Amino acid sequence: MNATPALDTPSQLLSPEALKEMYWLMLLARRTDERAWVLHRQGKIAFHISGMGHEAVQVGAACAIHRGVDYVHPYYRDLALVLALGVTPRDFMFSLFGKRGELSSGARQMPSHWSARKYNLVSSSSVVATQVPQAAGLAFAIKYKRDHGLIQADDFSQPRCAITCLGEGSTSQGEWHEGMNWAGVHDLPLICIVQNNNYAISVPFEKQMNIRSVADRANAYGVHGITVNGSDVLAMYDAMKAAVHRAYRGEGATLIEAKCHRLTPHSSDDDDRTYRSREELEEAKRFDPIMSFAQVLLGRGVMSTAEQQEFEAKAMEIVNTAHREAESAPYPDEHTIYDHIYAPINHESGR
Amino acid sequence: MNATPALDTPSQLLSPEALKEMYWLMLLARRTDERAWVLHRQGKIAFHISGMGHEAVQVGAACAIHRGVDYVHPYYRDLALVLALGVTPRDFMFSLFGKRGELSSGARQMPSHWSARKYNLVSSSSVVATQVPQAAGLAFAIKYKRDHGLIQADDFSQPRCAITCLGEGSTSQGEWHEGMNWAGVHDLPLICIVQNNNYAISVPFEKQMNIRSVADRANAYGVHGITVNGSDVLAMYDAMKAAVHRAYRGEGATLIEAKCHRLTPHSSDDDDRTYRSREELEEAKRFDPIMSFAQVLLGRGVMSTAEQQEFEAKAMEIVNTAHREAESAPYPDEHTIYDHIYAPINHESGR
Amino acid sequence: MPEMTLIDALREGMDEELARDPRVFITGEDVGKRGGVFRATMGLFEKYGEGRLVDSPLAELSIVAIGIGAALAGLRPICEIQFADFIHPAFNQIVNEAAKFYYRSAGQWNVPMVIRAPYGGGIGGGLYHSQSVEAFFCHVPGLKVVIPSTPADAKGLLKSAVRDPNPVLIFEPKKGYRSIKGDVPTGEYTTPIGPARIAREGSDLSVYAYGMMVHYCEKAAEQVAREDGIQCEVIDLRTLLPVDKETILQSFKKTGKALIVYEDNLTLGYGSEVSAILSDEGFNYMDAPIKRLAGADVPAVPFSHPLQEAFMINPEKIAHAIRELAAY
Amino acid sequence: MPEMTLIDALREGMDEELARDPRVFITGEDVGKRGGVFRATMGLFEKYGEGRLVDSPLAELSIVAIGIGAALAGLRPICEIQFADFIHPAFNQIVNEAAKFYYRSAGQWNVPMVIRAPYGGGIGGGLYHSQSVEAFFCHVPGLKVVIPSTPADAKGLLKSAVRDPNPVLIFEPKKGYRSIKGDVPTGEYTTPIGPARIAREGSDLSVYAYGMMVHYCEKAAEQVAREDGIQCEVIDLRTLLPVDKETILQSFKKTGKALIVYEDNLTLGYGSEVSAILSDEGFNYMDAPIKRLAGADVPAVPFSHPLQEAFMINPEKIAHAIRELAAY
Ligand SMILES: Cc1ncc(C[n+]2csc(CCOP(=O)(O)OP(=O)(O)O)c2C)c(N)n1
Ligand SMILES: Cc1ncc(C[n+]2csc(CCOP(=O)(O)OP(=O)(O)O)c2C)c(N)n1
Ligand SMILES: [Mg+2]
Ligand SMILES: [Mg+2]
Repeated sequence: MNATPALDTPSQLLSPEALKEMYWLMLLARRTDERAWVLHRQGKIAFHISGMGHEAVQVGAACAIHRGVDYVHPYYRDLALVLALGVTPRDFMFSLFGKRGELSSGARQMPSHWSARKYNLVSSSSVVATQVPQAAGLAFAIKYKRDHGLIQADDFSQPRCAITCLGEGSTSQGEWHEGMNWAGVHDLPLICIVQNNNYAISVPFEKQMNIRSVADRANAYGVHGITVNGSDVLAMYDAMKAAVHRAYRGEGATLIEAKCHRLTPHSSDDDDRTYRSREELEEAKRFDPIMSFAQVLLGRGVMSTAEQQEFEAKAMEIVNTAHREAESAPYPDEHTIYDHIYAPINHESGR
Repeated sequence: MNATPALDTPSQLLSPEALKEMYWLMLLARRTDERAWVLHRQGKIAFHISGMGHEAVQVGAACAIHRGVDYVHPYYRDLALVLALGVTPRDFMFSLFGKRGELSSGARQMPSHWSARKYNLVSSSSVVATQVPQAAGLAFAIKYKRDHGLIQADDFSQPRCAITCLGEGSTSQGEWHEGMNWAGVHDLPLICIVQNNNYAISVPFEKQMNIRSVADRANAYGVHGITVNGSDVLAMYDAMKAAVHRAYRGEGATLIEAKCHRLTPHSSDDDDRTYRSREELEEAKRFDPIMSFAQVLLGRGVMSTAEQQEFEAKAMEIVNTAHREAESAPYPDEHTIYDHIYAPINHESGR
Repeated sequence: MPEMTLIDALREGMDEELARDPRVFITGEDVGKRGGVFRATMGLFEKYGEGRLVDSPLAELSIVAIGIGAALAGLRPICEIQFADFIHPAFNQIVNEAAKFYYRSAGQWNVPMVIRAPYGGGIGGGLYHSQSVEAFFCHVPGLKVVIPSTPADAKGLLKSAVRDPNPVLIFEPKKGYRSIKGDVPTGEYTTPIGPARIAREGSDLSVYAYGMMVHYCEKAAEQVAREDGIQCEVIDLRTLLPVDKETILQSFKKTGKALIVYEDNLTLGYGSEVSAILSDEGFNYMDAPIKRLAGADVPAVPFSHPLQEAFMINPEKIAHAIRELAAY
Repeated sequence: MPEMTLIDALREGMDEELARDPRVFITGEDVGKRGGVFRATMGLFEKYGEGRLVDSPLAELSIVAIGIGAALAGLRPICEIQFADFIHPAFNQIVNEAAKFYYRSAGQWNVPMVIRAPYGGGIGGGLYHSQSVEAFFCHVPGLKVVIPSTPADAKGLLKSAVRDPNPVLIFEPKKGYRSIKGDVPTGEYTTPIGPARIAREGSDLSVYAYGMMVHYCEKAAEQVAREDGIQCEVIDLRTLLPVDKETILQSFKKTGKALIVYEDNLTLGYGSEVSAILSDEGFNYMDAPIKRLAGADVPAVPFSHPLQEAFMINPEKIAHAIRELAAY
């Protein structure tokens, strides 16, 4: 390791424990995700949308923020991200099966639509890109509260930035444009992470936009833009740390384009053989972020093979238990469909 | 004059007649516009929205296209542009007064919402920026028809590009983003002219976007972007000619930012004293495009003072006649509100 | 009680809420220095500064989305849409997002925001400065929709809306901004979101209306009372969503005849729902066809004066419809 | 006549129109190589190429706006919105633009375009893959709105829509894409946009429905005929806008009792308009309250199976409502 770590590579300061936690989160997400595919093949669940291949982006991002406190407005591929915030595989399994007490929505939303107030994890819809201008609104609120003395700038118990994720295809939406523009005009503490996996379902990048990189769009808004290798969790962490510091210090918003690979069809409803070759997919698998990060940790001696196997065993056990509990849990009571249409007057709200 | 005009300054090839026509169109627009303000002060009309200060942008643009054939999808400040296409001051006066037989909409729309099928001038709404993706659709159709043999590429009787205009503020709309993105992805023969007058009603440029120039946004779409002095009709003409050639040759879309000055309040409903100083306005008037173009033409000996006075007299006469005819024309018959809700089946459409 | 115009009452309501709660802010196009194109926020910029009167970029969906985000974070945004006609770009954020947050998070995340928009015709605004858009939003559970017709209610409902933990849309009859005047209580008060208001008592037939049409209906009711001895009960619906079925039915039980007046175009306008409620739950009391008097079923309000007049409902048309119904 | 599924019939309709008229093209997300996420355009890319099956960027308003522009220029776009739930970002372009072009240009510019969107619940799609959105658009003169319930109509209405000089929205009951089967005439035919269809004759009461609900109503009608001897007339509304008042009233005059069934949520859903028409123009024939059976008034359809079932209308619920109304 470098004896004098550069300021722009904060990952060099990560402790072995922190590095192993990152690996653990990526692994846990992967094993949970894989189980969902098995359950789908078994006909036990109707739908799954996967984050396989995106784990490094998400864990690198999550570990760079004040987890559970900074606002996170995610999208449907963000399993690894939300696990890093405190959501559990059990929570996820409950959503797959649509069971009573499901964390995000009481099983009202499809799986992978996370929400947990207790972690400042904001509910999102399936309508792509809607979260971007809303996340700008969360960031606006942070700035507003500071400017008006509602919170102190150095109050670490309060959110100090808002992060949001979406796919490269979703940046074609007007919603994205308008959200980024606010972030620029008001120098908001917003970090927008575009997980560029080169496809929007079947539509490849070059039919989505006529530029080489989504990060090029940052200049249209006066925000900082950067492209990062999203298969490298430490590169992602470094990019995020810089963005987070910028946000915390009131220096404005960052657009991070994280190039990564979608290692599965778009969702369990999709068959990607019609639009991408098996060779291309095999090539993508060579960039599997978990395998490569394992190599790094093993190579650096941060993690031993025994530890790696322990992680595997532990992940399996957690996933097995989660699956079992979710499968045997009761469904919600049908009368609850009338709950939570309107918040009661005098409801206290806002965090 | 330069003996060997550069290809990027086609304005040097303009004949004296062409130059004088440009002056004439700008002048006619100005005098028509001024009359509208008078009529408003007299309480004879209820509303006027002005193009004063934007004439050079519009005439420079119009004179660079195949007028009446190429598609034009304008916005409310484009009086000079539409006069160049064939709309008359009389047509405009009919819309100010809301009189029977009004060209654009049968007096259904507010004034300055031009439409004339015969000139391929497309009807626009008041909802800003909606015209941009529609204009991309017009450009898409041009390309489609060529690609599918529905028209020949060198058929000059057919539209070969689509131009659309909007203000800088309106580029904040998602509609703009999505339209420009299509233009980029499909290399459409679209020319988008942003008339940047530094204000959206009262909101100044720096509250609208955090960048120095709207043209910077071109890079987000992979289209050609350029900033031009919109108070200089010949500079505008040159920029447009380049864009038009690019469009005609199938080389893709251009974003032209034309910096100009709004010499009036936003509309007759506005009072701009609350948000811009009189000094600023006086300063802006120094860039009056008509006065400065007159100086150029007089200086070059292209136009004589006598000719200039003739133009003035002719404009006055046209405006007077138009005003008189419109004021005395009958209103539409109220039963016509039920006309044109649906086009009849077998209606032939599309040009 | 001082007399005030509708718009002055709205402004006073905003002023008081801004003063009361530092979490309240206003955003929208030209709401700052300009004080709003209708002057609804006039003077507030000077009083509260640009941090709380935030000129937005020209982009409605983001005005609403920023409001949603800020509301989620505990602020109390008041979002101004310059004309109701321009709310359509924000439709997705209102209908798919604001309306569904509380439900989709099973009560974790609520959206305490207000969206104000001037609506309605008769001001020479043509197709895009005259629209009535309430019907679109009254179809969406999770939203609340109010339309005040008096200055007192305008202020009281606005203050309730700011304090409501849900997204509340206030559509303001802009034709009445300055022409509608009325007494406004001094001191702190709110008007509850929910109950309709009986604007005029009567026993012969029930007239349901909201916004500007309430005034026209009252005028028509006076006329037919004077000229024909017909006693109309005029109900000012005020809160359109949730629907105040109780008040709607109560009046109908008394009169057995219903005329629903709205200036939006007829088909699937708000009156369709009122009608459907009456012919189901009020069937036993029905003495006549349930009548709707509404704007013409054309794409929008035309500009030219006679065309606009042909579109618009006015007291004469209402009086005519009342007489016909009373004679049934 | 070959039997076909609903989606195969739609595809055949598009195929024939693409073959017939080179101005016809299809755009939307994944409509190309992927053949659409529901496979509605499967095989057409191979047949007609990427110039006519145009994968759009992921941006609905532009899908519609490009369609508008292309239509103005004389092409015949078919725009696919992947799920009706995602039509909201395009609301402005549909309602403010497509619907108003012909009117606002006094007949100069018309917009011959088709917008297709799969709608409805019962497929485990949760809040954002289950929506019924027809009510929003049926309020807008200038648009045409059709909802086919049979393969024959699906193909015939689609072909009419492509040839119509106006913007036509086709909402397709996706739950029935593969489960609804029926005979489709061979050879060229169209089904006119406008008239409703009497799906089942009967004299005791009129049941009005569209889309998937037509099948559930037919099933319920068979059941109550068998078990209770109640003879329902089932009207498949098919074209929702313009409203076919004539057929709606004709049936009611015969039966005097009306049940309107729709899976969209109740308040201001399409059935409100049908009800309002009946209680006005059909007053003299009313033998009972006009009843609506509709989705729950909640923000959207929940995902979890029992919650979804609680929301959805099914033949049992319809049969129950029929019995109650018949007994009135
Ligand atoms: C507004 C909207 N339109 C369409 C869809 C259907 N849809 C879901 S995901 C998706 C592709 C998203 O692609 P991208 O943004 O690149 O994200 P990725 O799935 O590749 O991570 C589409 C078209 C949607 N959810 N929302
Ligand atoms: C969608 C929409 N929102 C708001 C308005 C009201 N409005 C009309 S013009 C205008 C300002 C436009 O500014 P800009 O785009 O810079 O054009 P300019 O008027 O300066 O030429 C506004 C806010 C509108 N017409 N449409
Ligand atoms: Mg992608
Ligand atoms: Mg401007």
